[in-house]
Amino acid sequence: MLPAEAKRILEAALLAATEPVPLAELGRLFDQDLGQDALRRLLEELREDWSERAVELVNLASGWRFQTRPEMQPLVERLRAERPPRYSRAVMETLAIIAYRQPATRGDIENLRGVGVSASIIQALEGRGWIDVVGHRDTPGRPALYATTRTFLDDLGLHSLEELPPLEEIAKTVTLEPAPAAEPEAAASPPNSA
Amino acid sequence: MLPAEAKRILEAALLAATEPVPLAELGRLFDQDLGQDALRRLLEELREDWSERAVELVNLASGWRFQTRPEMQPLVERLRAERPPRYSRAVMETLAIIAYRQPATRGDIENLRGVGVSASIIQALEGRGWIDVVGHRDTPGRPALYATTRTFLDDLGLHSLEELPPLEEIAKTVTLEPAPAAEPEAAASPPNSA
Amino acid sequence: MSGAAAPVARIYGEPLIELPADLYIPPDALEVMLEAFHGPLDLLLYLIRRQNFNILDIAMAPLTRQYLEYVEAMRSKNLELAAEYLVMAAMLMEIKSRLLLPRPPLPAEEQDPRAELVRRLLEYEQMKLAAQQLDALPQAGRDVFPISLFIERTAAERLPQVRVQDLAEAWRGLLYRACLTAHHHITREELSVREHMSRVLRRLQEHRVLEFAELFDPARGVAVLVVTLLALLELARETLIDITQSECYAPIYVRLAHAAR
Repeated sequence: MLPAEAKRILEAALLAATEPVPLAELGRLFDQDLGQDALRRLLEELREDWSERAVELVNLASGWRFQTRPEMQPLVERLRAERPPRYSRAVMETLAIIAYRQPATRGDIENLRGVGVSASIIQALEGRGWIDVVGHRDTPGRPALYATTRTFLDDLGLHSLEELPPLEEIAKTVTLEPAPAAEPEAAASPPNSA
Repeated sequence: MLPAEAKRILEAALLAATEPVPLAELGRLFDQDLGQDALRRLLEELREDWSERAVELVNLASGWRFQTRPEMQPLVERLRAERPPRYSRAVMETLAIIAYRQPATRGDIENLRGVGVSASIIQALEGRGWIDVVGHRDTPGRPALYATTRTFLDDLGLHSLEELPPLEEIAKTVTLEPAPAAEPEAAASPPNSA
Repeated sequence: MSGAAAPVARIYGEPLIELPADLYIPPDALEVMLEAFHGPLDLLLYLIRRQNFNILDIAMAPLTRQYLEYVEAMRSKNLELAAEYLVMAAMLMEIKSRLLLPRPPLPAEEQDPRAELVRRLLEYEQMKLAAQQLDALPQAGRDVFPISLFIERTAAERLPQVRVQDLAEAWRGLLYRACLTAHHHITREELSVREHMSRVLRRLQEHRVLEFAELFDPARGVAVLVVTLLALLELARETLIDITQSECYAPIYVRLAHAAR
């Protein structure tokens, strides 16, 4: 098969797919085995072919998919009656804690945020398919341990957790200044800000 | 706007659309009025651009859409085989409204969704045996009143409607803030521009 | 990155610029404040970042009074939240008192009493910023749209599966779009009424006319009787059924409103 014909098939299949398609599955489109390297090369070429378009081919955690470029968002929205929900800060903070501290229990999240985490927040994230239970901690009550899913990575355009935005190093911006009325040793013993 | 740029926008919008898009709606993509003839000419050009691909742009009764060519069907089905189909957001919202607000007329649903409810959505849910007509409201037009059925409860593994997630819990996870890009302090916090 | 520039609370969509210097918040604004701040850590962080408070400089008396006002206002609404604020107030007072009391020289390894609070504040701030960054990533369905073209199908159609969470998700989308929060407080009780409304309508479709009592099933308990009555009243209010009685003590008949004509 000519590369052009293979790309033609890959393009149609990926445009029609409902979810990101793993490389191995794309291989099943062809009767003869093209090999992973050849397939990957074709996909890179296809991505290049689309580089000037308003739609792009991206390689996500669970595979390849076509999606509109972010700058097209306002235009695409004009044709869509449906608008997806924006999640509240409570939901996003819970998601961030699970993403960066996973696996995490509800108790871990509550400790960190200093407030209770309602069941509906967990449900919102589970319902979206962004988190799931990966086990239970061996402590009283055996609380569920939550972790982020592949869908979470896919939906945020990430290939792996390593691509999450790096955590800000903010330890330096709050310092323990000596209290005005404090005893001399408060200044003398440097505070251990963990 | 250059024709190439207009085609780029039309292409992305049509690829991203979930249903055929009428000509008039496509016109809404552009801030200045292109006129029906110019729009139709651009679409014909776009169709020509795609003529060698395994995906085609077609003009149906209800509007324009991209679809895979018939001969591609067995191939793309290979990728879709194990993937469960999903109802569109429009269908799911209609179902949610009937479940929570029953008995409800199509007008009730349209009021809540803020957009029209096509007959095909109602048919999909009726065909599935999940909703049926339980009466007619005594108002002009005598609209049908829809309610969920026992099959709906069975298929969702529920004993009664009371087991549906309470709406006040759902409401807590939604934020009604404007999009971050529109906020004045977005400039002050650099990492916010997506 | 300067922490002071980080987005803070928002009231009715407007960024909250500053609190009055004495920390006093009018009682009618308390609810708004509670929605703006996500708990005591968030509020403390705000105070420190925005007002340049050193934790140690906070005058304990007004802060405590403020916290207690919160608790009082919240008592009817959300006890859990009130408890969290109260715990934080107690913690602040404990820290302050420990700093003021004369102490014997500390063993080297003993921590500054403020260290644990600061550690928690920093960890929380880090996650708060991380949440903002996650929210800023292009999100599928919100900022970028996956392409999934139509395929002409010849094979037998496979039916989509729907889970309860999908319904909740659908409603969430509706809420966001239509700002319906204020209008639709549907409780479990109301939902059971709605379920019985459908049930009554369905029975009246089969039988056209039923005697009032026939619509009740005493075997299912008092709760169901009450809900059925509420359903009948609601149906009558929405003029979906007609309830008629020819004279006093005569049987009461119920029929679909349109069948009556």
